[in-house]
Amino acid sequence: MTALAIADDALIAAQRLLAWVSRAPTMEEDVALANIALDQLGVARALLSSLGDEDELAFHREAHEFRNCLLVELPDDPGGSVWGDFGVLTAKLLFLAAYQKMLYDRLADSEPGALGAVAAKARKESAYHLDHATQWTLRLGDGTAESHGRMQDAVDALWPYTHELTGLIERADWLAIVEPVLAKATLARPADGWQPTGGRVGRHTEHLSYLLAEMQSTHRAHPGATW
Amino acid sequence: MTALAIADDALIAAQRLLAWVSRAPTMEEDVALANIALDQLGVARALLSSLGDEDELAFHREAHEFRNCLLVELPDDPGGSVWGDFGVLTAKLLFLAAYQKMLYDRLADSEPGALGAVAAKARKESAYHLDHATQWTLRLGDGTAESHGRMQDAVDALWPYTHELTGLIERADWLAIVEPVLAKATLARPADGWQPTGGRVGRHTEHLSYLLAEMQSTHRAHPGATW
Amino acid sequence: MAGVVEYFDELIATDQRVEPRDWMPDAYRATLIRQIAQHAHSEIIGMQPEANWLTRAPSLARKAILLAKVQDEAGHGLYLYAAAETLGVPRDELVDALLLGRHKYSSIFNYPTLSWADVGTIGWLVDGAAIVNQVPLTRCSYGPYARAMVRICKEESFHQRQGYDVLYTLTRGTREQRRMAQESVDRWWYPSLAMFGPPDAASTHSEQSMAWGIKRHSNDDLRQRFVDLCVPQAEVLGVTLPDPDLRWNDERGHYDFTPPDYDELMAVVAGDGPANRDRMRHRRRAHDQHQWVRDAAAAYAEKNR
Amino acid sequence: MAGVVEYFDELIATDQRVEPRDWMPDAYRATLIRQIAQHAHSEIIGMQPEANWLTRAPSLARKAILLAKVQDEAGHGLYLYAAAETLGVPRDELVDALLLGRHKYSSIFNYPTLSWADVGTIGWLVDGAAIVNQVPLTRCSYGPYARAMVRICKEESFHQRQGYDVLYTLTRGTREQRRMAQESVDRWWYPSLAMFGPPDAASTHSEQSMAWGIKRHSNDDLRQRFVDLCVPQAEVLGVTLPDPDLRWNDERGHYDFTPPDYDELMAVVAGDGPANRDRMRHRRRAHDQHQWVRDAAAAYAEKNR
Repeated sequence: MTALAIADDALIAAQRLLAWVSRAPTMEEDVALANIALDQLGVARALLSSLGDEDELAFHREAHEFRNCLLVELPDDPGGSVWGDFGVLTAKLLFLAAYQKMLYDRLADSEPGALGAVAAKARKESAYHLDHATQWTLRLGDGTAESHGRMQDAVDALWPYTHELTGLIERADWLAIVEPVLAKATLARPADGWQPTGGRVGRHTEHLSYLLAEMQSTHRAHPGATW
Repeated sequence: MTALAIADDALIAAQRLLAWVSRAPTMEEDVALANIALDQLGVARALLSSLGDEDELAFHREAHEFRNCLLVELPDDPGGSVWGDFGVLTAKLLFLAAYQKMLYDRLADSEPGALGAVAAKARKESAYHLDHATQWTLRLGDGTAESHGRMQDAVDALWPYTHELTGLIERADWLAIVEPVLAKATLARPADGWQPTGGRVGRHTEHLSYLLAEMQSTHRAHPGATW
Repeated sequence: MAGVVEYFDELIATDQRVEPRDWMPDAYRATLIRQIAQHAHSEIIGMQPEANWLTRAPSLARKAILLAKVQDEAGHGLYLYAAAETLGVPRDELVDALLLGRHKYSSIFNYPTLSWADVGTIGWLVDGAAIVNQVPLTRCSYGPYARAMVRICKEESFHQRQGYDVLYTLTRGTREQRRMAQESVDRWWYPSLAMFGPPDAASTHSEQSMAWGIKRHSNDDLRQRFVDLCVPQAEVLGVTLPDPDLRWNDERGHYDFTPPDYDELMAVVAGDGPANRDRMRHRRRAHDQHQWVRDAAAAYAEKNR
Repeated sequence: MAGVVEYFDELIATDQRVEPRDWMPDAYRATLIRQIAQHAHSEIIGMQPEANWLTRAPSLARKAILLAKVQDEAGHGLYLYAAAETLGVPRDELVDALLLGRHKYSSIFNYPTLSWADVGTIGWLVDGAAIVNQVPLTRCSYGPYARAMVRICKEESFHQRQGYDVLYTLTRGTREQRRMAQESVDRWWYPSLAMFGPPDAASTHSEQSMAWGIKRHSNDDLRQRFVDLCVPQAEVLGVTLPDPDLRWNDERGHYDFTPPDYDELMAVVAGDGPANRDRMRHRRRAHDQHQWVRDAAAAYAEKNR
């Protein structure tokens, strides 16, 4: 688990989250998602800066050079529209925040230097993200029949990708956070089956290069410019 | 009406059309849309090559340097997904092909040099595009209640953008092609109201820069490379 | 009844604040509801043109700043709807009025953002014009609105400086960045001037609003103030304001300038700006496609009361 | 009945073609339907990985070539479904079998295309493997299938050269282009070897298909032929095939090589390749969301008979 992988998780998660701003189900949620995206972006910037020039790293790497887990790069709408599915967003955030919270807890306690300092701040933010995602998981899972179905679909579709959320973290510990939330939300915990990986070695899904093409377009159109 | 504008219409139309390949309503339509996209791409390449380096012009201009009409850059799905609405696709193609057919007819008869030669070939292709779009307009307009409603919505939404399809072409002549098709398809001919323009002077919609970011991404990621 | 009327008149006459518990004339209430709601709608719709560049901001620092700014706009929308609710209209009703097209929002947001420079120009000119319009509202006779405006103006002024800074960096940048900045200012100058509304001669509502202490200055006075502020800033930036007749008038002590095309303004207000349809479709879609989410939240809240 | 059976046996024995009008054993028919349909499905699903780079092709010339290629794949799908229909199963039924997961398609298309170089590698290796598999099918005992394969192989061989040319240009390009080409070949080599199916020892169906003149060579023979073809081509390209044990065996007169991981192949066939879910969702969506279009076409045709 390198600092680069942690930074890329945060950066790509931020990029997906901020696409929701002005599109959320409520105005309060526009504010909350912007907040979470800002937290993720903050972690990404702090870590990338500790590794080099943050913009060079964000805007001049190709997909195969990114080390984020596959979960964060998946579109919130499988059709590739910026108009995502809120159930997918919620499930992704629940799974990611549970992982990041544990990871940052651990790094804050064990790592000296930049990584430890970033983690010490980020653990509090992640706790909020986890709480936020938990609340929505409960509302959607235990809300209406429609929302239950959509949330279950999202959980089922994303579950395979959670197997990649390991490294410094034991899956059993992650499950100990996530499973009770699913249970309380009356959602079935999917069976473990397919376990796609590759993000940590730069072997991504077809989705990442589209995300990067958009994210990097302005920066790359002006070589050598200062912003 | 410059050769650049004609080329850009064809290039951007091709870029929208080819996004349909593997997503069309029937396999025959996958073939047909690829065919139409290839024709458009062929015109774009011939004209851009007559103006300079085709790839330099396609991949190194910014949105404000493109001279295509707004109609061709509009997404086929207003939500920005590559999964477009087939009614929108059909209406765009009908409006564009009617215009291109007349334009190429006129240029083939009047222009010497590259432009005239390109037009002489393209007029036949456009006649096929127009026929194809006409057939689908009839099927959707005079098909089921649902298809009629969707096709009418598409015609209504796109109609304002057809006012920009002038220049060498009189609108009355364009209407003389399109109105009978709409009538035969039992579709209402929308009233003329809002008449957005700007494409011909490089003032586009917000959609074009996204299309270009994706289209240009691979080329721009490798400055100076040969493909 | 006589007592409350006199109390209201006294508050207005002595430039004190009317509070939600106070009696107020129906027309005063209706005027405020319309104005505050329109202002709230503008914040919410106003997220879109800038959010359009969130995924494509050219540096992470600018991305974070822009994200925080768009977030602030959502926050402003929330304060303002809350202020409007103190007048007795629930937010849902106001939002419905927007979605059904019964309420307006600021027409400036019906122009598209076509380059990154537009993020700078919106901050500099659009937020700049908003501040000139809104600073007097911090002394508005209706307390909740006045207090919301204090906070909003503080943040807007921060946004305005950030926008100016984006442009400042561009105008010191590459040839293409400078071109981008100028082209953006060329597009936004007249629409920004139009933000002050029709000329005084054609302005409705103004007189009564002035008398009630809701409006403090005429449209043309505010527009002039804005032009006088912008000209020296444009000089420092090194951009040309696209008005060949813009020049200092020693006699008036103000800059002379070409007024915006009010026919264009009226067309945009009426719905025919370049992006009206996109903005409304976006807002309606955000609302409509998430009905199931709001329904779920309501059902869950009901179960867990 | 005896006559037709003997006629069929005679056709097979003398390596002539069985035609749709001819009697054939049920198992022969079923085997062909399964094989031709799977082949047709593969062409249709196979559009996706390459179409993934249509919007982003790095030159207009390559964009046009790729577009024509993907179009050819749709065309191949159509011929093959038509060939299968001559055996008495309508296309809709075959398509349903694909969409419901009852039929398979070539597992190679369950790998993602992650860079432009993959367009080249798919042409070179995947189409190359397909040709090695398919050239013998031009002599298949079932006439319509054999004739479809003649046309398809001609086009595939054209595609294979185009793919090789994409890679050739990359390997003569910038450092980053060369890296991209090598990385792509590294990813596709073993999946391409797996296209020849399980090793002969584990292959079902093969013996009967051989006897019927549907299959002409064993999986391992074809795989060996493919490896022998690729090694010198890789040398010309200047890419390294990712197999440290790949070397010429003078005794066998063939290259020795590491076989693909058949457990991985079986997992991908069973549905757990990197892109199975995406490919099926894409295909189902293309079909399902256009039901209204097909309904309209049917209704219109009905009205205008």
